[in-house]
Amino acid sequence: MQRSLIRQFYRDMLLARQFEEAAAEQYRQGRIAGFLHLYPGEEAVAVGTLRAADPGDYVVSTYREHVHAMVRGIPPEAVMAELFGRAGGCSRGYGGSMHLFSPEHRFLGGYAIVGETFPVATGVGYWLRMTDSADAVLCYFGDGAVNQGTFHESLNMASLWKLPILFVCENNHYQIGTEIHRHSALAEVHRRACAYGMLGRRVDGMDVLAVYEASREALAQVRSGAGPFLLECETYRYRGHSMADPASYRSAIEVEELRARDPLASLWRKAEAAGWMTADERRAIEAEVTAAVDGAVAFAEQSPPPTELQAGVYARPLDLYRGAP
Amino acid sequence: MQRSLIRQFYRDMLLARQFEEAAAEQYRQGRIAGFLHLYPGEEAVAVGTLRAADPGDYVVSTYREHVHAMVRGIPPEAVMAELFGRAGGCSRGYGGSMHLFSPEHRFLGGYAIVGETFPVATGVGYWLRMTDSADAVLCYFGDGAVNQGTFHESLNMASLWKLPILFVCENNHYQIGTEIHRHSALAEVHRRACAYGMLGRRVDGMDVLAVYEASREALAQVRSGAGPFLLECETYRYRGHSMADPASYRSAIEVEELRARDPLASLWRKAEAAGWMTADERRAIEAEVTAAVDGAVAFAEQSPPPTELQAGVYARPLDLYRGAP
Amino acid sequence: MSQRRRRSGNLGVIAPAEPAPELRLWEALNLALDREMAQDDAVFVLGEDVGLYGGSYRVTQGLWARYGEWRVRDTPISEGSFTGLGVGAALVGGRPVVEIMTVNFALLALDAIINMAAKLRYMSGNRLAVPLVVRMPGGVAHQLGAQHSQRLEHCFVNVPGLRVLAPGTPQDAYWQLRQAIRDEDPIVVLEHELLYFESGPFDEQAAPPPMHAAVVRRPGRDFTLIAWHRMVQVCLEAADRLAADGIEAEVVDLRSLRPIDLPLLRESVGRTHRALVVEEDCLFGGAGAEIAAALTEAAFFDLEGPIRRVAGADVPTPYNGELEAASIPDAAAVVAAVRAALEQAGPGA
Amino acid sequence: MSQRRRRSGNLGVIAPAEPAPELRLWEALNLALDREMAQDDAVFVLGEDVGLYGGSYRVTQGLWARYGEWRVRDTPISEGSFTGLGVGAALVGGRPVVEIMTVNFALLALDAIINMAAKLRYMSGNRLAVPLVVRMPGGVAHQLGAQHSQRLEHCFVNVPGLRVLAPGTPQDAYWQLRQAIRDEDPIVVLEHELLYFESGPFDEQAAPPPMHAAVVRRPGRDFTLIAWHRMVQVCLEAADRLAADGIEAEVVDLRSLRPIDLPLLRESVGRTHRALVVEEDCLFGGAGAEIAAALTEAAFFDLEGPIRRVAGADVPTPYNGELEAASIPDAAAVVAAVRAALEQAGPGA
Ligand SMILES: Cc1ncc(C[n+]2csc(CCOP(=O)(O)OP(=O)(O)O)c2C)c(N)n1
Ligand SMILES: Cc1ncc(C[n+]2csc(CCOP(=O)(O)OP(=O)(O)O)c2C)c(N)n1
Ligand SMILES: [Mg+2]
Ligand SMILES: [Mg+2]
Repeated sequence: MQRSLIRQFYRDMLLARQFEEAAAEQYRQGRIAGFLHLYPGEEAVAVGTLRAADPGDYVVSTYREHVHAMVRGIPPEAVMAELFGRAGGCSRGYGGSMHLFSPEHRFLGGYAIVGETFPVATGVGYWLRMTDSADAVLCYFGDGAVNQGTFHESLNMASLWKLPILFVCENNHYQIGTEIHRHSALAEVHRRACAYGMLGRRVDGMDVLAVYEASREALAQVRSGAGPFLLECETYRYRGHSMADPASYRSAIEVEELRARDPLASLWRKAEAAGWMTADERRAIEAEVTAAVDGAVAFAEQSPPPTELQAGVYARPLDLYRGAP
Repeated sequence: MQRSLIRQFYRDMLLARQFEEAAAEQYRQGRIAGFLHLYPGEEAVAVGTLRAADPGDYVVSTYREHVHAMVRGIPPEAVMAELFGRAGGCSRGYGGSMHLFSPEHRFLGGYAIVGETFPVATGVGYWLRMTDSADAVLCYFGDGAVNQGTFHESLNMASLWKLPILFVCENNHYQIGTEIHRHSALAEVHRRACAYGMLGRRVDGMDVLAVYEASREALAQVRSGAGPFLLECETYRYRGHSMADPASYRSAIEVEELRARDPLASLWRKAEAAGWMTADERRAIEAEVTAAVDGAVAFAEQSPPPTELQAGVYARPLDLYRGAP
Repeated sequence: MSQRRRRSGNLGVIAPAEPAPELRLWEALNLALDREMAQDDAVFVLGEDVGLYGGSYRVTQGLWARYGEWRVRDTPISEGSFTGLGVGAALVGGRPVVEIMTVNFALLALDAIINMAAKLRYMSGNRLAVPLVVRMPGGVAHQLGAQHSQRLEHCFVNVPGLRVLAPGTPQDAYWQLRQAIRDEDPIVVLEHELLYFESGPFDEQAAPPPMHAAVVRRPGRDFTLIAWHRMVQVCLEAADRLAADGIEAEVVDLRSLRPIDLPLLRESVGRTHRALVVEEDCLFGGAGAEIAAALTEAAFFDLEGPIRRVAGADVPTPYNGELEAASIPDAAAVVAAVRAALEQAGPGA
Repeated sequence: MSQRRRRSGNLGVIAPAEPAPELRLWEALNLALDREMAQDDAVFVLGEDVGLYGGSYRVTQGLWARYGEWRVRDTPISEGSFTGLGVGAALVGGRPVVEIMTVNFALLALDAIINMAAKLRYMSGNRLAVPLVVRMPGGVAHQLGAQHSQRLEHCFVNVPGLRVLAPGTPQDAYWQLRQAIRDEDPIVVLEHELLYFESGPFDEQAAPPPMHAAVVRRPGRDFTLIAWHRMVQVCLEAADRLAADGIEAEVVDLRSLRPIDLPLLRESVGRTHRALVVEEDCLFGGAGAEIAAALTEAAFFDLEGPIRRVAGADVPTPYNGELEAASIPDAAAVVAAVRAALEQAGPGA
């Protein structure tokens, strides 16, 4: 493992953590509204998978997607401004926290209806294969989403047509307040691949190095034409489902145990022990990240609101339209 | 195996075959309209499974359900009259071929949207378990239906809550004109049970004895509280998907090969060889069945049409309604 | 009595013996469920996080502890199938109350509601009954974004076989839900996310109006304002402002969208000669179109001008707060529309 | 050029170099698809049995042989996801044409159409485009039963972000489908099952009307009849009968249901002073309600009576043939409604 990559992981995950905590703070101050779903605890998943991807790969994510967007290269400013609902946001203030988009980063959302990421990714994968592209798609979803019919329908099609899709399950064991054993007959998500003649695997989603390695292997397979892959990352969310959820359905002990496996802390322990990163380097990253997050908030505050209610409903006005031919 | 049961199977299957051929003839004569999906070739599935069921069990079937209805005890007259759209039909002429119902036979339909049988059966199973009933549900569907999201959603819930449901796949290898290898990544339907921690098994659906035995075992398990069971019956339809389909997408050789395994002919061969049924007995059954089918057509012809357009949309008129409490 | 169909004990944790004179709307729904569940073992509730969690808008709070997991069932995220599960259970004796967490997810359950629940009685020649209630919160709340801010009245009101309720007060929510649960037909209960935490007078002894009856919330002689859910409050506010100018607007709370109480509307317009439909949903093809069209047909020669509609902008709901507010009607828009209508004279004028 | 994106060769099996002067509607759609696929490699078709089988109503016949399985894709029975697949592919350069075998199954695909396709451009701040066409046959055909006889106009017309077309002739079907495929917005094309095998004049050289424009199929001075799909024929038949009595009805074929061509309707009613909307779907909350309401608002002071509607009965479609026929409007019902309206005088009369 390259030292630069380790530092990249650490920086990505620290930015993720601090950005989300800053967003929570802004939410409490009333500058962000709506539903806000945060990622602390799950950082290794987005970072490990997306750093294993190529720039040409497409990403389709859920409402818990701020971190995916940033790792993919969307500036924190543009993400924070979107949470503020400002014109400087990556969706120009029309989308909000759950609907981040950026075509030039091949970041296709931001879907708030559970299970929508499957067909969207399948469509992108279909197009890639139809056009003999070497690119792939990374499709994110939670453990709760696997019981939506689209999971099943899409995985069947993806496998049937050998589409280049890495399906990444962010298994944080909860569907809001419902623990996985109470929503799924089979709690080992990766084993559902069996129903589609597909490959699947589980990895420790608190360990960014493990996620990265597993993703590289899976993506190599996916790109080889062998068909899609189901990668289950076991992880945990420290906070409630959204800012509205006090998470009183789970025990303090459970949270403590999982926090002990914190992806940032454990990467740092490893990196320090192996000499991949020095304390000075770490402090430098921390300073840089803090500045980036502060900058994102400052940018968002100053970004003007969007003003056009009607803009962008259609490509052209809803008039009678004399067609193209 | 009891001799009386063998004769019952033979009679059921012969009635099924002749009834369906008579329906085809009536369709050609213009007395039946709409979509008509016939069962020749698949008789062993409905007969083997339903004869293994108890009278208290509920049945939920598709648009290819005439035979299920009759084996369940709905008189052929009432089924044929329904195909004719007459008031003497089991749905009083309002439902048609695809929508047979008879609550007193615990026959709950007759669903024409592929995949609807799964949630309906799951609901019945839920109620049975909630009320500690000893009854079970038999849920029918084709190989094409397993790619509908409801298959996945419903099987997960059924398994999670250990509902008493026998899921019977009538795998005739075609979703209208699309052969199973072109619609399913995994062509062995019973193996999909793995995704739900459920038991599944494949049986020769052209062999009524095998279907019957497998169904008895599966139903015993289902009733024991062990949860649902996925029984895949491999079978074949001799005709096109519906009367509108010439079935030109498959080869004459394929059809011939499958016809050689005809469930009626092979049961007769076995029964004769084993001395379970004599040629005289067989002729008697044939005569009885022919009379029954003729009688069904005669009844349907004489049955009056329904006359009330508005009857039965609601339990009571769509007025302002002073509620019950 | 099965263990699984647990009956309420004497916990009394939810339902006070003497209900308070004011309740919040969610509390009224909660009490209605509790009353029906205590009275009839066949009533059960299912949906995402309705059990242990208590419901995202608290409507099912406390019921899980009281009635057990079989009668208060947390489901996976499988809207199509758990709504269909309700249909299946209703066919064989159950009286399920399905909660779809928000109306936006109901798009995944329309096959169960429209193709199954609404049609089974008729298709079976009146031999089957589907006593099913499907409750769902909806509407524009606070910056939930386009996918979480919909109003899908138009998907349900056209469907023969369904009844569609839209209670807007705690008193109505309580009684209409109880009436719906006891009804033999499938009923969609539309609730509005912003109304759950509003308080209102509550009297469990007062006889409820008929399930589908509209109610005049404010009488007036000059103009009829027709609305439901939160738009009733918008109309009441507008009526206050108009009254300051001597214009007396009558505000009708429809309460039911299928059927609509056309007799009451007809009577009101017979007196006022003018009407405005105020709808939160987008104007084009919304439920308000039917109200305007039907009432125009019934009352044309009493009308001094066309029935106009004030409705949501023809856009998916934007996330930004100001744009979002601009996308739905407010009292100012209602006042302006009433004034414009009153100023408008006939063609020649 | 990828093998998978097979371009048409010179097979010419489908498209005659000189199209015949008459075509059946399915042939017109087939030719439109062929033309667009030949011209643009990004266009591809998917749906159940559209390939090898050639489509249940033949619309895609021959295309599989011509363009290969990647551009003419047979799908599993997974309406929600294969429609969503269309959305995903449209986001990245594809121009998918999804066929939903019949509109009845579209209830399983509404999340993809309404929550995804219609909203993505707006939610992304106008940064994404969804050039998707979703075609679906519907309507009452011949005794297909309640679950296979629906008209779901009301589910689509209310949705901002969608365009909704309803071609009723081969010429319109050809051009409107081509226009739809070239459009940058998601478009729902509603087709009627009973029209596929009807022939009509076809001229590929004639310039098509604007995509959303209505067309006057028969001019008349006394009454405006507004319809689409098969109801246009019903209106033309009624107009013939009325003409025998000296009543000249103007018949407008709407062709598009979102937007509707209000200027044309306004102009027509400005001349005739009376209008009737004829809709196959159930009256309550159908698309006809919007037409009546919007046109009333626009033309109130020109109207000599309310805009009435003749529409389907408020029932799921019965299977029995006579009841089925009684459940949808026919020419006699239109004639009767026109006569009644003409006889009806003002309130005092
Ligand atoms: C179709 C649908 N149903 C319900 C919801 C409400 N909802 C939002 S997130 C969520 C839980 C999702 O759990 P999971 O897939 O595990 O993702 P996580 O939030 O844990 O990352 C639910 C039920 C929704 N958005 N969409
Ligand atoms: C949701 C839905 N999509 C499509 C159809 C049209 N359709 C009717 S039957 C059928 C094929 C079903 O195949 P299978 O499940 O194998 O059953 P079989 O007809 O072979 O018994 C299709 C596509 C439908 N009725 N419902
Ligand atoms: Mg989760
Ligand atoms: Mg089949």
